[in-house]
Order: sequence, then C-alpha cells, then structure tokens
Amino acid sequence: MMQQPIEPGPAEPFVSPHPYATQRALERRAKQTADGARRETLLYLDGVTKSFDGFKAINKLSLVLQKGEMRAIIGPNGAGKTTMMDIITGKTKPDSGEVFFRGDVDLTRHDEAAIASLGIGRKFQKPTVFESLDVDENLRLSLAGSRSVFSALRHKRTVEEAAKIEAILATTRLTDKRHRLAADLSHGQKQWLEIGMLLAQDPELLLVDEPVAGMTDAETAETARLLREIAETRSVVVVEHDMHFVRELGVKVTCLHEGSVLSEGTLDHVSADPRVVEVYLGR
Amino acid sequence: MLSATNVDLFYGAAQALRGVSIEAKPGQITCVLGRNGVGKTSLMRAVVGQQPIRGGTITLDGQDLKREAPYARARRGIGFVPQGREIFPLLTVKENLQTGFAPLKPKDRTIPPYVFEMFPVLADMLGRRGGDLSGGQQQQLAIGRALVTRPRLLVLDEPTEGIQPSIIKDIGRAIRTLKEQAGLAILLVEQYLDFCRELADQVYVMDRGEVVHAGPAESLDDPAVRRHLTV
Amino acid sequence: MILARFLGPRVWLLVAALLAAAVLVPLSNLWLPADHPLHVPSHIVPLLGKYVCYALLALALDLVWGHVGILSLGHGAFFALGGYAMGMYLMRQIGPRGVYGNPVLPDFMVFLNWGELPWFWHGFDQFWFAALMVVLVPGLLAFVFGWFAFRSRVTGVYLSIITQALTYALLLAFFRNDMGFGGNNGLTDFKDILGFPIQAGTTRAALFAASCVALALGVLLVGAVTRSKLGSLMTAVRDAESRTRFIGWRPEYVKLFAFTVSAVMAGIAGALYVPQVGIINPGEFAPVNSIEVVVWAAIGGRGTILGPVVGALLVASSKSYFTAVAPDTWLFVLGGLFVFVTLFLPRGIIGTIDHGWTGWRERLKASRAAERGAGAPPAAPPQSPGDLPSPAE
Amino acid sequence: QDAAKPTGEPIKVGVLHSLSGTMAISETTLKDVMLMLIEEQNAKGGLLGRPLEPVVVDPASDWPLFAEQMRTLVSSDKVDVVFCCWTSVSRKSILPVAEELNTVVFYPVQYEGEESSKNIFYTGAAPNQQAIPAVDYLMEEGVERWVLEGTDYVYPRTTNKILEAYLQSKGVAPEDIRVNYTPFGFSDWQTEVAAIKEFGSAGKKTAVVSTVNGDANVPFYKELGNQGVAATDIPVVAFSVGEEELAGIDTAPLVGHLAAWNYFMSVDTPENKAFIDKWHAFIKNDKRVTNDPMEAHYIGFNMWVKAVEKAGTTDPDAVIAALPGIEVPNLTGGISKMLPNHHITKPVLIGEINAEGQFDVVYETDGLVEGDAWSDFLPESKMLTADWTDPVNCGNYNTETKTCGGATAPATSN
Amino acid sequence: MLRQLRLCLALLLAALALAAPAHAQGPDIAAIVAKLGGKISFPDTEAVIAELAATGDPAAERPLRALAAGQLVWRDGDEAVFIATSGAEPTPLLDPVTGADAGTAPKDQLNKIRIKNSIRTAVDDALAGLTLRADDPAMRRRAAENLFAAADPEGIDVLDAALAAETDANVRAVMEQARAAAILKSDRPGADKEAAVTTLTARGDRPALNALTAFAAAAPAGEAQEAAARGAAQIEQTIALWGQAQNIWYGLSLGSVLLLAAIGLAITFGVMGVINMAHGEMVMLGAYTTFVVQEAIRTQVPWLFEWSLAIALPLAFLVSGSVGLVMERGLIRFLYGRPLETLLATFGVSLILQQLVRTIFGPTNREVGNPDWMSGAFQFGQMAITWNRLWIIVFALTVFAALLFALNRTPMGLQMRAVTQNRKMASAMGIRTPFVDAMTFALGSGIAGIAGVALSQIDNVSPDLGGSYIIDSFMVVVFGGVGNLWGTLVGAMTLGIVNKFLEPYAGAVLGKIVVLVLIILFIQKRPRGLFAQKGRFVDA
Ligand SMILES: Nc1ncnc2c1ncn2[C@@H]1O[C@H](COP(=O)(O)OP(=O)(O)OP(=O)(O)O)[C@@H](O)[C@H]1O
Ligand SMILES: Nc1ncnc2c1ncn2[C@@H]1O[C@H](COP(=O)(O)OP(=O)(O)OP(=O)(O)O)[C@@H](O)[C@H]1O
Ligand SMILES: NC(N)=O
Ligand SMILES: [Mg+2]
Ligand SMILES: [Mg+2]
Repeated sequence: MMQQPIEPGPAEPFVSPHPYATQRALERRAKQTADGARRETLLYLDGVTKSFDGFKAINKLSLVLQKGEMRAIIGPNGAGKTTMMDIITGKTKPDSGEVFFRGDVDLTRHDEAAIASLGIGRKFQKPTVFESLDVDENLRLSLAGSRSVFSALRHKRTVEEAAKIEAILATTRLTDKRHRLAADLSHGQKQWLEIGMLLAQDPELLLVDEPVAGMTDAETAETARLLREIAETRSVVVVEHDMHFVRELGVKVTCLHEGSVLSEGTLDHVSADPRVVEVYLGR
Repeated sequence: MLSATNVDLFYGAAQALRGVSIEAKPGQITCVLGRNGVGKTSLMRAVVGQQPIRGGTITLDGQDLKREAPYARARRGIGFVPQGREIFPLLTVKENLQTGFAPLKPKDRTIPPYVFEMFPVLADMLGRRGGDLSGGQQQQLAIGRALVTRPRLLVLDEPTEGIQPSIIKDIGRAIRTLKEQAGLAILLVEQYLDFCRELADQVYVMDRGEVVHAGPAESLDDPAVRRHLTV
Repeated sequence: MILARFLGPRVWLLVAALLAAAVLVPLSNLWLPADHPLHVPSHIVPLLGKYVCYALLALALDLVWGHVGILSLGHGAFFALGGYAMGMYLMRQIGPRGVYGNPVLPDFMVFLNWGELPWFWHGFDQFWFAALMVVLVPGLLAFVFGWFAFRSRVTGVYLSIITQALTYALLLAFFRNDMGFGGNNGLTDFKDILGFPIQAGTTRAALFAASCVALALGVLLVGAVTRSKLGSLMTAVRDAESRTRFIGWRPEYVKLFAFTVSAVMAGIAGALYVPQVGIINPGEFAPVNSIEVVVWAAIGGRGTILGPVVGALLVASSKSYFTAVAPDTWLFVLGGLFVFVTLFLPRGIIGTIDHGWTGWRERLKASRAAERGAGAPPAAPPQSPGDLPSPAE
Repeated sequence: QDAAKPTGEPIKVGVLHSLSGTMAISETTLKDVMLMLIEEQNAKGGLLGRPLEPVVVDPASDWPLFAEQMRTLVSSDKVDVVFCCWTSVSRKSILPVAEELNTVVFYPVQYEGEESSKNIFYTGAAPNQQAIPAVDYLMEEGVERWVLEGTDYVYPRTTNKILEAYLQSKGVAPEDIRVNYTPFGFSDWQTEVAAIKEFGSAGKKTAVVSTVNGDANVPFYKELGNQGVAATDIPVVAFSVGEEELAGIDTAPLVGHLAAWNYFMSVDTPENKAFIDKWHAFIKNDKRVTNDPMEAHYIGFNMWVKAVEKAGTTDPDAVIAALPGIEVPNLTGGISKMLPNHHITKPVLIGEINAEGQFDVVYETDGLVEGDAWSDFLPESKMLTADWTDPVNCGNYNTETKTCGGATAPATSN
Repeated sequence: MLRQLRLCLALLLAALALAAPAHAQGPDIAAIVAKLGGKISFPDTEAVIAELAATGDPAAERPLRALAAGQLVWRDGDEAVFIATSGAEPTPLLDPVTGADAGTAPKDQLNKIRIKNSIRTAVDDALAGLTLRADDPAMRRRAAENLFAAADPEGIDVLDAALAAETDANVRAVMEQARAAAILKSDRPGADKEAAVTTLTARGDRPALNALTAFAAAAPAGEAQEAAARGAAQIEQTIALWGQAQNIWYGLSLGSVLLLAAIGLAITFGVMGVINMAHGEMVMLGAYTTFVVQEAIRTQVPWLFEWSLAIALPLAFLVSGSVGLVMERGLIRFLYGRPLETLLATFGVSLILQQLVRTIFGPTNREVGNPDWMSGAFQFGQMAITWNRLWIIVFALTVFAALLFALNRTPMGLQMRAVTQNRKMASAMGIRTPFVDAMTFALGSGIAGIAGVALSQIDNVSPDLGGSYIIDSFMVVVFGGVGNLWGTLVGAMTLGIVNKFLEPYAGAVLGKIVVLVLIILFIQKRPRGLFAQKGRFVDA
C-alpha cells in the first residue's frame, strides 16, 4: 500500500505511473554516467568514509587514478594515507563509499588475497617481510604465478624464475644477502627487500607507503628513478613525506588532510596552497 | 659525557661494529650518518644496552656501562627513541608517556608541557591506544616518551622517519632548544642530510661497521665524506 | 637421484632406519631363539609398535605446528577417531564370539539394551570400509573444522583453545554410553584382524612393520611438502600470515591443507595403535594426551622432521621405563626432563644439535675472521620461529 | 610364630595400581595394602618356603598403559600373580593380556558384573552383593521414590539398569524413578542437588542411590550438606563412597546418609581390629582409614596364598584350578569362599555416616551373599552363568541352550 | 507410610497431653528410658520412643534429643542408660532425664545405643508433638513445619490448641499453614477448605503447591477445588519465575568459581603470554595451604577455626606467589619471546608439583572444613542461597576489582603492562623489567593461590585439584578475550550462566558438550574472544 504521498518528481523521464519508477530510472541514469567515467579509471574512490570508534580517519574521500598514472600522496601525520591503502588492499572495510579497480571491480567485495591477485601490490609503511625465510625465498614467494596450494606443492624452479630473482636482487642491492634470513637485515635493507617483493609480484597497481624512510639521499634518488621506470608500464601510488623525493618523481600530487583531499595538482601548486603550508609543510 | 671506544658488536657470527669510537658531549648534538646496514642502529643499541658488546668500552660520565642493564642506563639519564618507534601498542598515548615515569622520583612524575607544545596531536589523542596511531604520530609519541624521562643524554635513531615536514622543523627547533637550554647531550642517527647539517655540532660517518669520518657538521660537504653516503 | 638431494640425507637415513626396523625387528622376534642376544622379546614388539604410532602422531602434529605454526591442542582427537574406526572394525570381527553370543551387536550394546546396530556401525565389518573411515573421519572433521576456523581467521591461542575444546567435547561425548561407542570402557577384547588372530606373534610383527612403513611414508610426505615451495609458503604463513595475503596467497588454504593432511596422518597412527595396544577408549581424547603430543614434538625439536619422531620415541619409552622402575618418582623425572630440555636445549634435541652444528661452523668462520673478540657475550636465544605472538604484541 | 626365613627364588607378585593421575587417590592405598600383606607373609615364612617379592609399577590412570604394564610384568618381570586395577576400564584393558599370557589376576573393587574370565578373580562386590540389598533395605525403610544418580560410565549405567528393572519388578512406577548422569570429576552440583530436592518434595519418601564416582563425591556431599538435604528427608545411599572418600569431608552435615559395602572399618571384630592395627603400623599413621577394596585385597591375597599352597606351585593353571572352593576368613567375622564363577561370597553391610567420618552399620544380611557374575535382572544375561570348574568350565554358560558362549571358551594354550 | 502412622500416633497422644496440661503426671520417664539399656533392636527402640512421646511430658525431650544425636549409651553390667557427650576416657556421664552429673565410666564399658535414620525421624516426630509447646519459637516452628509435611487431619485439633496459645506471628503463620494443609485432607466443609486454599496459595512454595495439586486432583469439583487449581497454577508460575532466578544464581556462582580459577591465569597467560600449564597447581597449593592452616588451627588454637580462611588467604597468596616467583626467576625468564616453550616447561613443573604434593600430603583427599559462616543456606523468596556460594561470589568479585585496580590504576600495573607488551623498550624506559616480570608472575600465581582457598570450600583438596580447573580456566580467558580482565569476568559469568541454563534440559554431560561447541562456534564469529583486542596493531 502507498504510505507516502507521491512527490511531484521531475516530469521528464516519466517511466511508469508507479511512484518509484521515475526515481529508479533517474538513479540508474546517474549511476551510468558515473560508471562511464569510472570505467576508464584504474582506481576509483568515491565518498569513502571510515571511522574508528567515532573518529573519522577517512572522510568522504574521493580519488581517481588513471591507468598508467603515478600519483604522489602527501599529507600530515594521521591524515589517513595508510588507512586509504588499507581500504584499497582490503585490509580495512570502509563504512561507506565506493572503491573500484579497473572501472568495475568493486574492491570492497574482495578480500586481501583476491585483491592482490587482481594485481594490486603493496609495500607497507613499517617494513614487513617473512623473517624466518631468507631473502631469496621472500622474493620467490612473491613472484607472480599461480597461487593455489597444490601448484605450490608441485612447483619446480625454472631458469626464468632464477633470472628474474637475480635481477631483482641486483636492483635492490641485496645480492650478497641472498641467503640471509630476512630477520637479520637492517631496517633499510628490509625496506629494499619489500620493494623487491613488490617488483617480483609485478602488479598492475603499486601502492608504496613511505618507500624512502630511512634511506640515504642517494638511495632516495635511486628509488625515485626506479619508481619512474616502473610507472612507465604500471600505475603507482606513492605516499611520502620527503619533498625532495616527491619533486624528483615529478607527478601529480594529492594532499590529504583529516581523511579527505585538501589539495591536488602539481607539487608547486600544492605546496603553494596556504592550507597545505599551514597543516603540513610548515613555515 | 658519553664515550664509546673501540666497540665491537656481533650478531651471532656476523660482526656489525668494528672498533667504533664516538663521543657525545653535553650541550652538543652528535650526528651519526651512513648508508643502510652500516651499523648505526647497532651502535645505538650498544649505547642503551640492548645489545651486548664483545669488545671495547662504553662509558657515561666516565663510568663503565658494561654491566649495566638497559633500565639502569635509563635511570642514569639515557633516553632512547628507537628506530621503528616501539610504541606500547595496547597502552593509551597517556600511558605510553607515563612509562617514562619509571626512573623519576614520585614528585617529578609529570609530563613536561613542552612535549605537548611540540606534538599537539598527542594532547588530542591522550586516550587512544598507541598502536592505533599513524606511523608519524607514533614517532612523535616515541620522542615525547623519551623526553618524559628527563634524560641527560638523548639517543635518537632516525627520529624524523615518517614525520611530516612541519613537525620535522619543530623537532629540529626542539632539539636545539633542549641542547641549548637544558644542556642535553644528543646522539642522533639521521639519514636526512639537511636536517643533520643544520643541527649537528659533530658528525660521524660510518661504513661497514666502522667510523670512517669524524668531524664538524661542515665537513659533510667534503666529497670524500660524501662518497660514503652514496650508493 | 633428484628426490634424494631434494629431501636431504637425513630424511633418507630416517626412512632407511625405519624400513630396516620393519624388517629386522620381526625377523629377530620370530626367528632368533629367545636366548639370542639380538632376540627382540615378544612383549617388546607391540610396545615398539606403539611408540612408532606415537611418532607418526607427533610428526603429524609437527606438520601443522612446526611448519605452519598452528598449535593444535586437539590432535589426540584425530588419533582417537582413527583408532575408533579401527576399533569398530575389530569389534565387528568378534562376531558371535562375544560373551552374549550376539552375531551382530557388540557385547556392550547387548547389555545396555541396544535393539539393533546403530546406523554408524554399519559397514565396519568390512576392512576396506573401516580403512576408508580411518582416513575419512579425521580428515573430514579436520577439513570442516579448519574450513570454518581458518576462514574466520581464528589464529594463535584462540585456535589452540578451540582445538582443545573440540577434543574435550569429543571426550565427553564418547564417554556417554548413549553415543554407542562403549562409553568409558571403550572398545576392547579384540579377536582378530583380517582373519589373523590379533595376539599371534606374526600378526604383531606385521602390525609393527606396517607402523614403521606408515611412519616412513609420513616422513617422506612431510619431507616432500616442507621442501617444496609450499614449505616456504608454510613458513611464511607461520611468520606473518596476513602478509602472505597481500601477495595473493590464501593462508587459510595452506593451513587447511596441512591441517587435513596432518589429521589423516594422525588417524592412521591411531588405527595402527589400537590393534597393538588392544583397547581404544575415550581417554585418548583427553586434552592432556594432546598436550603430551605437543610436548613430544617440542622435546625433539619443532619443524625438524626427525625431532618429533625422536621426541615421541624418547618420551614415550621413558614413560614406559620410569613408570615401571620408579613408580613413585617418575613424574619428577619426566617433569624434570621437560624443564631441562626447555632450559638447556631450547630448540629441542634435534633442533639444538642442528643449530649447534651450523652455529659452530659460523662461529669458527667468524673467529678466524676476527681475532679481536674477547669473551663471548651471553647471546640471547633469538626468537624462535612460529611462536605465538604473545597477546601483547 | 617364628617361621623359617624363606629362601630360594622369590615368587613375584605384580602390583598394578595407579600411583599418579586421577585414580591415584583411590589406588595408592591398595598398593600399600599389598605391600603390607606381602611383608607379613614373608614374615610368616613366605610361600612354599620361598620369599614373596612385590613388583610395583605405576600405570598412571592411563588405560592402555595398564595393558602394556600387565604385559611387561608377566613377560619380562615374570610375576606369578597380579593384583590389579580399580576402574572397570582398566580391568577391561588388561583382560585380553591376562588371558593371552594366562595370568592370575585379582580385582578388588565393586563392579557392574556381566563378565567372567578364567584368569580374573573378582573379590569386590557384584551388583547383587551391593546394589540390590541396599535398595531392599531402603524399601524396608519406606522409600517409594528413587533418584539414581551416577557418573556417566559403565558401572553406574549397568547398576542403574539393573536397579531400574529390579525396582519396577517391585512395583515402583517409572515416574517415581529419576535417572541422572554427570561427567567424571563433576564439581558443580547446585542444579542437580536442587533437582533432587524438588524430586523429593512430591510427598513420597525419596532416596538417592548414588553411583557417583571418586572425585565428584566430595563436592556432591558438600553441596548436599549446604543445601540442607538431611538424611532423614532424602537419604543418599552410595556404592562408591567409603571411609577413604569421607576422609576429605566434614561429615557432620552428612550424618545418616548411607553406603552399602561388604566391609566397614567400624565393624567390631578381632580380625578387623588386628588388620587396622597392622595397617596403622605399616603406614605409620594411625589416622589412616581402611576400606572395602582393601579388605577385598586382603581376602584375595589370602585366597591366592592358600591356593598356591594347595597346588604346591605357582603355575597359573594349577592355581586357577585350586582357587574355587578356597575359603578364608574375611574381616567382618565370616568366611568368604571363592566360587566357581570366580566371584566370592560376602556379607552385605549397610552403614550410616556418622560424625567421625565412619559408618555405623544399620543392616547386615543374614548370611554371606554369593557374587553373581551375570545379573538375573537383565533379560540378556539371566540365562547365563559362569562356572570355571569341570565339566562346564565356561565364563558365560547359557543354561537354556546349554552351550558356552563365544569368547571365553576354554583357552587353547599355545 | 510407616512414618505417617507413627506420626499419627504421636499426634494423638500429644493431643491428649495438650488437653490435659502439665501437672497430670504420666508414666515415669526414667523408667521408659531405662528400657533402652542392653542390646535392643531398632523396632524396640522405636517403641520406646513412641512410649516417651505418649507421655506428653516435656521431660522426655532430653533423652529423645540425646538419642537422636547418638549420645545415649548404656553401661555394661547394670545396663543403665546415660548421656555421654564426649568420648573422653573416662567418659563423663549425665542422667538422661534430669541432665544431672552421673559420674564417669571407662569408655569400653559404654555401649552406644544404635540409631538410624528412621529412629531420628521417629524422634523428630515425637518431638514435634512435644515441642509444639516448647519455649523456643524456632523449635515450635520446626514442629509446625513437621506437621505441615504430615498434613494429617488428626492433627487439626492439636494445631488449634497450639494456635490458641501461640504468640509468635511467624510460628502462627506456619501453624495455620499446617492446619490448612490438614484441612484439605479432612472432610471439613467447603468454606473451611476455601480458606485453607487461600492460606496455602499465600504460602506459595512447592510443598504448598503439592498440597494444592493433590487436593485439586482428588476433590470433587466445587469452589474450593477450583480455587485450589487456580492457586496451584499461580504458585507454579511464581515457582517457575523463581526457578529462572535460581538458575541465574547458580550460573553466577558457577561463573564466580570459573572466574576465580581463571583470574590468575588472566595475568600469567592473558597479560604475560606465558602458557602456564602449572596454573592449576598454583590453585592447588592455595587449597593445601588452607588445609595446613586448618590442621594447625585444629591442633593448636581450635577457637580460631572460624578465622581459618582469613588466615589462609594471605598465606596462600604468599605460598603460591613464592612458588611463582621461583618459577619465574628459575625458568620462565629464560623463555620470554618464546611463549610456546613455556608450555613445555610449565607442563613439566606441573607434573613435578603434583607429584611433590602427592609425596608430601599423600594421594588422598584432605579435609578442609567450612567455617560456620560458609555453611548452610538461607531462603530468599523461593530461592535457596547457600552461604558458601554467596561468599565465593563476593570474594571473586572483590579479587577481580582489586586486580583491576592494581593493573589499571597503579604505576606498578602500568609497568607490568608495558613490560609484557615490549620488554626491551620498557627496559629502555628505565623500568626494572626483571623485577616487574617476577612480580607480575608472582601476582598471577598468588591470585591463583587465593582462588585455591575458596575452591577448597567446595571441591576436593587433592593433588589433582589443579588439573580439573586448568582447561576451564584457559577456556574462560580465551573466550573472554586474551589480555582483557573484563573479558575474563564476563566470559566466566557467561559460561557459568549458559551452562546452568542448559543443564536442566540437556543434563550435565550434554550441557557441557553444548557449551564447548558453542565456544567453538562463538570463536568463529569473534576470532579474538568476547572482548577482542581491536585495532590496527592486532595483525599488523
Ligand atoms: N584502528 C584504529 N583505531 C583508532 N584510530 C585509528 C585506527 N587506525 C587509524 N586510526 C587513526 O586514523 C588516522 C589516520 O591514520 P593513518 O595511519 O591512515 O595516517 P597516515 O596518513 O598514514 O599518517 P602517517 O603519515 O603518520 O603515516 C590517525 O589519526 C590514526 O590515529
Ligand atoms: N638482529 C640482527 N641479527 C643479525 N644481523 C643483524 C641484526 N640486526 C642487524 N643486523 C645486521 O647488522 C648490520 C648493521 O645493521 P644496523 O641495523 O645497525 O644498520 P643501520 O646502519 O642502522 O641501517 P639502516 O639505515 O638500514 O637502519 C646489517 O648488515 C644487518 O644485516
Ligand atoms: N568398577 C568400578 N567401580 O569402576
Ligand atoms: Mg601512514
Ligand atoms: Mg638503523
């Protein structure tokens, strides 16, 4: 039975006399337009909100990443950068909002492993590696390939695999630590190992959380070069507080604050934004 | 104040420090630099007592620290901000700060106000569990916590890691203030060269477990020194 | 042989020793005269067989604990279920030779007024069916239990305690006479197996040999699994389960695989155990029995394949020995052994030997490299892998 | 008298009782009493002029371990007799071993019956020597409503089944019988005791027949006491609570509750006094109590001694053949006899708990009651009898078909 | 049946006695009592009791009470009957009728007059008639209760007479209820019965319900019968309601036992992460400490017995705490960072402690007595509340509150938590970690010890005591959520209550199985327990 009087809705897309039909049609149309734009994107966040015990760590965050784009994310401590990555990788479920990958894959419906298999790789802010495996095995486990238990059981080492690992070890300068347990690496070496694991995984989208923390200036430059190279074939989201590094990346910058976008644009544009200076860069 | 001479340190069979000697004086900032894995953290662990040394001596005010447990060293006035933050995850921010009361006399058991001036976010989040903080917030908490113990020697292992630029500037200012007004000795490991150059009175550069250069901050511009910091 | 290199010499040595035992012990028992110095007396054969079954159980537990970091405090349940499946077969073999002469119903059913055989007892008169159940029942239980628990991401002590709750609930259930498994008395007084009298020396010898072969196969299986890429994956899951998800693995399946395989191994161990000890009763479900299995693995050395086997053999035979020669003090001896091992052999017997060996080699290298070192520091034992994260971490 | 010192090869006596684990609480005493009896026998000149040597092991309340140690005792230690067990499951566990190795075993505890083995001699009570007389007594006392409260295992289950059949045959309505089982070691009796009180408040005189085992009894009685279930309102008659169990409880609130046994420490006979004195001297503690299973071992040991003397050898077949018909004095003033069914004759005593933690005997059967291996109150066993003497020589002889049932047909020695 | 007859007789005679007040001198009490001398059979004893009751003489009370208490003896030779209140050698004797001193006799010349339950009952019944006029209101009340239970129409007159003289309101009420119960069984007119139904409905307990139901079933249809049926239904409802309350109470009390057993573990395991298999043995040591304290008190200072638990508490804390301290210093401290090894080591310790106690105290149960304030029960509405359970609940909650305060509100508590979360960093903050570790473990063990004091009041004190609680304790801590004291509290209470609600329906065994299965299922829903540690650090 009817409970509410029919609102005189917009007459134009009149579909049927049913009171909700028009409303539905409008909604569908609106969604289609949004979807249309979304379909071109690699990563699409819209209106994402996440609160912890009432504290809004992410607040109606919207962010779009095109295929093949590299984006730098900056923002004050606690702005929600890591939480955003947690949401993308399925570690945290958002309270509301849309998170789409490759246009139509709803990431909120997938768990971490599925998301990783879709082609999203991540480096954590605090380096996390498999401590009682050696460097070589850490990389080997990360290598792209089947993720089924039985294929792991039957797996045989191949020459290509070895070559790939060799290359990654060289890139991360861990060749001589190859058979060291990851537990015995220094902080910075673990950072590199994690980057190596990300390379081995060869994902379509890389999320890198503070990759150069604890690296020397020279290593920082090296990392920037590496990321630029990757970004030629992949999409990358980098979170960093090191402005030199961000500058060297030379990409569009998004500044988050209190869970939403504060400013977006080139680094110069963003760092000129007085609000960014106020909350982030300082005087 | 603090002096380490000829320190050797091993992890199992692997040697991480070879005959390292450094010195930190009150009212001075001593900065240790070096690439990843050269032994900076190991040296700090040796100073605070987390890792036993196999050779050499470490003295504080001329007294050998060899037999002192880490807590005894803390009670002698060494404050430590470790690499990796090491927050007590289940304690609230306030409780994390209060752990610094341990070496203090009951009447001194207050949190110095400048901690909150330097890191206002901590004041906002006193009731939140330390483990829930963001990386940078944890780093701020770690520094604040060390200051609660009213140290005479402050050991900072990459304290700016993960901290936003404006606060790094604040930390720089604060460290300088501590050095100048309270006369603290500050031992600082830093990768962030500018930060170091700006603050340091004395720098040590390490490579492969050894000190390869010691000198004033300006000496960092020397290409020969720089060589140890490049890839 | 590639496989030989793949599994490592120690696994092969162990397998060879087991196969040799499978042949030599029965031979010596049956062919050598009783006064021959190498004669294995008849009462020792089932005893050895029992230890071998225990070793297989310990190995099974170690597959999940040592390699995947799942501390199961309920592995006795799978062992007991395998045992019950075998026991039911053996009961049905008694046929009309029971005290009441009922051709179908076991005695305990007759005198507790069961009108007919309960449905779940059907089929157990066939060995193939019983053998299938030995594998299927523990395997299925582990699979279902694991499916829910691992997918719900129950980990650490929470998992340990619910495995304990599982075995405890089964203990209480099997105690109930209404369950139809003979209550507290369990199943006993078996007559024969596959038509051979169960008390005959040759049957005993055959059962012993079968146990050795089963253990050897178990060792090969665990060896192969742990040396494969799955092995590294297991270690990764043990260390940082959630991290594996972010590179696309599904730790729940890794765990489920290991848990199910392990339960099946435990079930087989239980099935071989029952005809050799002659009784299966709910006591096998007792939580403390499962804890003992954990203790065997820990004593021998977790995650070392050889360790759990050695641990089970050592502890079980010490228990046999000391309860007989020192009935009043054996608990001191055994308790003391546990304390001693934790303090002085922190990685278990085999683990310490291994570690001592590699450590010694490294130290040798290092001391040659650096002559300056004076006075070895009391190196704190590094965090051993697979430990439960203490709740505070 | 001053007997000659025994010489020669010792005769070994296996003592297989749990000294650790849950059953240690009951069984350790039995081990001690065996050591005492053996010591005494040696002082009397041993047996056949040879000394007796106890071989004590600890099966640790672990049932498979019972079987294992049984085997070791016989095969390796070469014992000639084994005094064993408390729980039925441990007896069931050693039974095949005893039969395989043809060992003489004495079992001293009341049990559920429905068993007779050529090798086992049951010196404890069968249900007809404990449960039935106890119920008879209570019926005499006017009880019309019954709670059968037991631990969930075979002994209580069987006993209760027999009692249910028996009570109904005496005209008790099924709704006047409540049966309830609790787990081993059950300790929270609040609900159960309240339920008993409620069941007993229906206006008919109610009694509880308790086959609650071991550990669970102390909290049970404590709760009875606290909830004020007085013996004059709802008496509890127990079959597993003896002096040893009461030693752990303040019995003041429990005065008047009952137990049925074949022996009480309080029985005033010279034999018993001597036994108690010897026990106190041996254990060096005059507070220690004696109980029914101890008496059963006393009887069993003396029967074995007599049988060996009669046979002139410890050879199992000879001893087994010699045992039926052997008579020895029990501690309550009668002479117990080993029957052909390997059970013995015993008096049945009913005692009320007194404030000293002892039992005052309030009823005693006129003569000794013969232990019945196969209950006459169960349809499937009433036609079975056990008779290990010729010509029947069978543990489960069917008097209707005149055949010997399956398993326990005379063992063919190999 | 028998009892009914006996009671009838007693009442009849008592009625006579009441009618003819005290001065009428009946047969000689002393002469009747003397018949008890010599070996006499139980039926003869009962006859003597009936005879004594028939005298209606209050002087019969003393010998009757002595008989029921088992204090009546006769002397060899002259077979004279005395009261002997002690078993001293020689035994002091009292005259059974007057209570006057009657010299002494050697113990072995005295024979106790045998009694049994039916004798006690007979004495009770006899006294019921006699004591309806006793001076002590409590006694009169008990007598009235006895008559209520008998509900014999013959007793109505007796009750009427007694009511006429009764002054105490409480006793009057019971007498009226007894009278009402009797009336329902009599052939009095309907109006009387209606009034009786009202009285009984007001009483509202199970015996009243039984009386009403019996009447409603048997009586011909009519006002009174309907009222009885209504009354019965009403009482049934209240009883059902109280039954739920009673269940909750049982649940809380089981919960408090679980809480006590688990709370020490909540520290050693929950806070410190030590899988402490020897926890149960710490509880056991506490229970044995209580035993030793009580033994010492019994032999040295018996008048202190009522205080024995209060004395045992601190001692148990010290004993278990010290053992914990030794364990921590000698063993556990080498195992930090290797929590699984603690399982192995503490399992070893638990075996050793068990056997040690078995060696020292023997394998059998030791008797720990309940002080008077821990014994018995009181009625709260239709609920029976036993004192020991009440005190245990109070005690458990007190311990909980104290611990909560210690951990969360004191500097030491903060240090304990800091140390267990990150030992290395805590040390770097200047916290004396070895001291704090030792204290934390000792505290957990000490708390387990005082739990043992409480548990000694309701359970076996045997070497296995600990083993029976260890699994439940782990279950509670884990179910509640490791590391959260509130979780332990709520977990224990939840498990207790669920258990007690299941028990009446499923039975104790199945109930327990169901609880275990529920725990397993619950953990699927909440993989980190009831009060889960949430937050990003949990599986970071
Ligand atoms: N589980 C949680 N419970 C409570 N608060 C949380 C939780 N997770 C994150 N927060 C809060 O949410 C905010 C965002 O944290 P996040 O780690 O995303 O910041 P960030 O931008 O990565 O900061 P940083 O630059 O310091 O790494 C912080 O204030 C943090 O304290
Ligand atoms: N716990 C450990 N066990 C074994 N080796 C270790 C351990 N910690 C560090 N190492 C090794 O010791 C060397 C020095 O490590 P250290 O952490 O002191 O370096 P660092 O200079 O602090 O590097 P970073 O800049 O990356 O923090 C490294 O080669 C590392 O691999
Ligand atoms: N036989 C008994 N009581 O278990
Ligand atoms: Mg972050
Ligand atoms: Mg470092």
